[in-house]
Amino acid sequence: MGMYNDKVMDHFMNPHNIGELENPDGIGTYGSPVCGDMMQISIRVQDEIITDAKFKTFGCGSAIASSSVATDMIIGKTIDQALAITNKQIIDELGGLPAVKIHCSVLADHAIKAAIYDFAQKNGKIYAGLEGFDPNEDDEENDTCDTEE
Amino acid sequence: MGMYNDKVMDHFMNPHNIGELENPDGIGTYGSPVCGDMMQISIRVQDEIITDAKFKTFGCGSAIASSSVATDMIIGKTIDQALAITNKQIIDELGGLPAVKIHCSVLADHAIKAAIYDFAQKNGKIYAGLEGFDPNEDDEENDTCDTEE
Amino acid sequence: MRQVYLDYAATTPVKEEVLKEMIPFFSENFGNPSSLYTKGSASKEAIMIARRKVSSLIGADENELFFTSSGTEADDWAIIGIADALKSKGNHIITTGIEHHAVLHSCEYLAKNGYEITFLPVDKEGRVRAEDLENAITDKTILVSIMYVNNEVGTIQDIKELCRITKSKNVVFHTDAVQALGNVKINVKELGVDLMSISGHKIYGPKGIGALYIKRGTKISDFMHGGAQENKKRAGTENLTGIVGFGKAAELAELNSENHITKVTELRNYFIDQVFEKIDDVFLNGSREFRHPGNANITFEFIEGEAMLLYLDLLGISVSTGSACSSASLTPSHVLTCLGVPVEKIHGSLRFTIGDPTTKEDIDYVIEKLVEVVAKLRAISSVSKAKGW
Amino acid sequence: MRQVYLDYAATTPVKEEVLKEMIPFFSENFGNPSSLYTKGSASKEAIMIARRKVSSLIGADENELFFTSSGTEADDWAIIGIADALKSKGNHIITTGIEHHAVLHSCEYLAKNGYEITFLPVDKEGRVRAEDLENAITDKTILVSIMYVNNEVGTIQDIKELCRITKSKNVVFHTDAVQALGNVKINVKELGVDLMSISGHKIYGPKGIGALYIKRGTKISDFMHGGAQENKKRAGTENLTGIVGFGKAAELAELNSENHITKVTELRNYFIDQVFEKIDDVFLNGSREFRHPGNANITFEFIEGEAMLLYLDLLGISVSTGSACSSASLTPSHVLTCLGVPVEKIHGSLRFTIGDPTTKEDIDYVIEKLVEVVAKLRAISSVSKAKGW
Ligand SMILES: Cc1ncc(COP(=O)(O)O)c(C=O)c1O
Ligand SMILES: Cc1ncc(COP(=O)(O)O)c(C=O)c1O
Repeated sequence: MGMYNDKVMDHFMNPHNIGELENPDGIGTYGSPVCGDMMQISIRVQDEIITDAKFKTFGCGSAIASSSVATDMIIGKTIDQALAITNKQIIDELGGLPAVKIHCSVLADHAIKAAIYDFAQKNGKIYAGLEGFDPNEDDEENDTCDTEE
Repeated sequence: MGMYNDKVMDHFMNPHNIGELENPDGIGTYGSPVCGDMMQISIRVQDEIITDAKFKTFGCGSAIASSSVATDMIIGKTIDQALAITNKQIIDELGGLPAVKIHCSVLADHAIKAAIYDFAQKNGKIYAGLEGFDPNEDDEENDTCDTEE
Repeated sequence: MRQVYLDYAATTPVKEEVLKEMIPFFSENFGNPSSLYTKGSASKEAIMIARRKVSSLIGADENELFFTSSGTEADDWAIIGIADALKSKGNHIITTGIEHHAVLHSCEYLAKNGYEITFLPVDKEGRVRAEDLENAITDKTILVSIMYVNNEVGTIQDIKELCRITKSKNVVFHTDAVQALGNVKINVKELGVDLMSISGHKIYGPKGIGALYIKRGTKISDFMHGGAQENKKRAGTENLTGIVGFGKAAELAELNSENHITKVTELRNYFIDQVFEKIDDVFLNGSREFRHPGNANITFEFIEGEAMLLYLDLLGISVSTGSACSSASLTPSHVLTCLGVPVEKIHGSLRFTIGDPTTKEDIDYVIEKLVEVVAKLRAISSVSKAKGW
Repeated sequence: MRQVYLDYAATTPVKEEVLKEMIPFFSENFGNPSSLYTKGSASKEAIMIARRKVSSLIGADENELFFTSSGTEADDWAIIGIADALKSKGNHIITTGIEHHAVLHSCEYLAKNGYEITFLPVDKEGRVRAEDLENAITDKTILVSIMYVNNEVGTIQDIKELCRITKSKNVVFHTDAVQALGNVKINVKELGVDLMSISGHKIYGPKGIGALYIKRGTKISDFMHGGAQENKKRAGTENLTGIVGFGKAAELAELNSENHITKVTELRNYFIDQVFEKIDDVFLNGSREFRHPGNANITFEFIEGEAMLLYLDLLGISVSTGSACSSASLTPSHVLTCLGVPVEKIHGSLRFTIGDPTTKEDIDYVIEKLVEVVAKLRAISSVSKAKGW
């Protein structure tokens, strides 16, 4: 395809963890259709461990691939481990993204946080990794459709 | 060749009346090497009729072809007939010249006049067709290398 | 796997007859057309013949047609050349918001250099309203540039009527006819335009060759400075094979014109009908009536264009999209934006353009695959009819 | 009849291997390089490979090379683009009187728009004197443009030394290396130039493709406005086959470089020696030492160039001349004028340029015919050694 490497294409063609968990412990959305990318991640949490995750994404190839790999990455991890995941790690896991597509990985990293944020809110928990993260505030930022980070 | 028609090319490849008459009755030169074209015509005159003419020309293809056809045209003509020849007629006889080469035909027409002028000077004759023609004055004009007429 | 190219508005393959016509001019008759010897005149003659063919396709006189390196260069030259030539007369230029970037960015360049640019709006089908143009013209207006056929949505403008307005006000009219060429019958004299841009690679000719029609008597500055080529108006050693190829392509386009338009229109209509029949939540962008015969620009709601494009590509199908994701600047199609399509729906637009080689089987294959791809992506999507945007 | 083309400086035939490399990109792999699907990426990749090859030939980094439609466009872009980008810094440009018209006319265009142009003189071999350049630079100087190898007399400049001067004064240096490419070993880094123009059709590539080297970090305005091609610096759908052909031609030129230079130099020297031995009243224009390997520019006294050219053409031989008669503007060669050749002798100059396909037999044939033609025309001429000019 040229633009994307094989790993990205593989995740794009056969994305893992598609869908929405029934009665999820946390669910979060990040991005906006106006910007061309909106990602929803739902998680199941048991004893601080993310036992399952699913995604639904409106977006381009790299957004779908990022969602797929990001959900793969958090399953089996503790909340704190999941919160520590950076967009850089998502890119690495994908074997790289074209420069103009970096924002898709940021989207995935933020969608994870949004889902955990929801879980934390519902359960009255506080995580260091969520400090400074406010999905609503970010929503506003989204309106400018940041494409670089 | 493209630029010149067959008639021009024929006169250029096999020019008629090359050379310089010995003891000509009139000889004239027109043009200048600086401008890229200089034509010399010598004529033999008997009873007001041009019985022979030869040319020597430094110049481009159309200058040589014009010289060839111009000498052809004056042989057998009276002085007055020869003086009446216009550059337009030379062009017609050649079947046309490219626009940028029109000045070559003017050169030939002037070279004829210069040769007749010489004949007139030597023989104390006056021709209506030479009125206003002064090879020296024209020499000066030549320095500007007029390319269009 | 079947390969179905449906992006003929982006570029076309060079036709076999066109390439055949070009071949001798690479290594045998390769003389520089400016040269005086036979090898040069042969090239000059080949260019003359090509110029005649291209001129004929648009109803121009041969000496009103100047070859350029692309439609882009023709647009740049027209706009910057007129702006420069008429700067003592005024500094106001009128164009539209749906022009090709070649026109838009040339105008933006001029805007940085003291010119005033008015970008006319279009209606939701993409058509310029005559009264908008009329109202925009001031006594400082020196140029109006309105494209004949839009490259994304295929909307055809009423150039003749628009020209009538500028003519009555003595304003120069340029039209970018790159997409119109071969797809609409063009006669510059009937239209009344002063300048028209065209390009070879949209009509099964080679890439890297275009032309600008300049009506006799039009004052325009040179754009490419150098040698005396193109009647001293456009410098640079001629793209000999490109010109020869453009000439042949134009000849074929003229011969084939009616057939081409009829056939392509039929297939395109069949395609649109099938999409509407088989897929929900889709709409056509642009005009149904005033439309490039091969163009179908369709929005598929709730999914994004690049993702569709990639899936289709994996199935051997080539199309393009107005999605921001696909553009170098990451902004959604300025054309669809001007037509008033909501941004989230622009991301879901695909442009299918049908060409001479397209068959009904190709279309059927595309429909089949499109149904699958749209279903798959809608299943993944975080937005849907039920959830809303 | 034998055909001997000796005008390789005007243009070259496309080499068989070059055309072979181009062919698949006309009708099969014809995708628009800007497209996202596979057909587009294949084209993009082909361009990348070509860019690497052309860059390698001049020692540039790939991302410093921008394809244009010709050497002319590269020159225009360099000069007008730098003038525009640096206009706040100054308005003075230095060039020479012997530049190609692409440079001269771009400078003249700028002169009409408020820029000051200094045309440096050259010595009688056609070389720029370093001190002339040094003295001409003022605090308003923004650009120096000096050609690497002259197209008429083949004189090679000491670009490295001239660059050293501009660098010490912080002035941008452009060189037109269209004639140098393939004929002189070029390394932009060693030379120190900021910009360099090159063209495909002078190295057995196709016509209609050139490139501009722009050193990383050089501030330059766009010349062609439109799409995002060429890293957003030069708009227009890429001339895909032209670029692929230029790439292959560059690759061959690099592989063949030493052979080519040695062979062509030998033949050229043999030719000059023969002319001097067999024809009286001739002289060589330009430099013997600093000379394009294939170039022989010779004045034949007392006769005119166009006439010689036509006779030679009838004998199957293609050459060019500096005579006014042959130029579109009817002015004698500005290059020979700058070198101080008297005008009447400029008219009698012929340029022979030898290329890869030239053989010793070709040269012998040309010498034989040249002797005849010169004799014939001298017999016709109204000037001669005896008579004087
Ligand atoms: C409407 C329109 N104008 C201009 C152009 C530019 O032409 P080219 O691709 O020859 O640069 C195109 C195509 O790219 C086009 O569709
Ligand atoms: C020195 C020089 N510069 C520039 C050019 C122009 O290049 P092109 O023929 O590609 O326009 C040429 C050749 O024509 C040339 O010899």
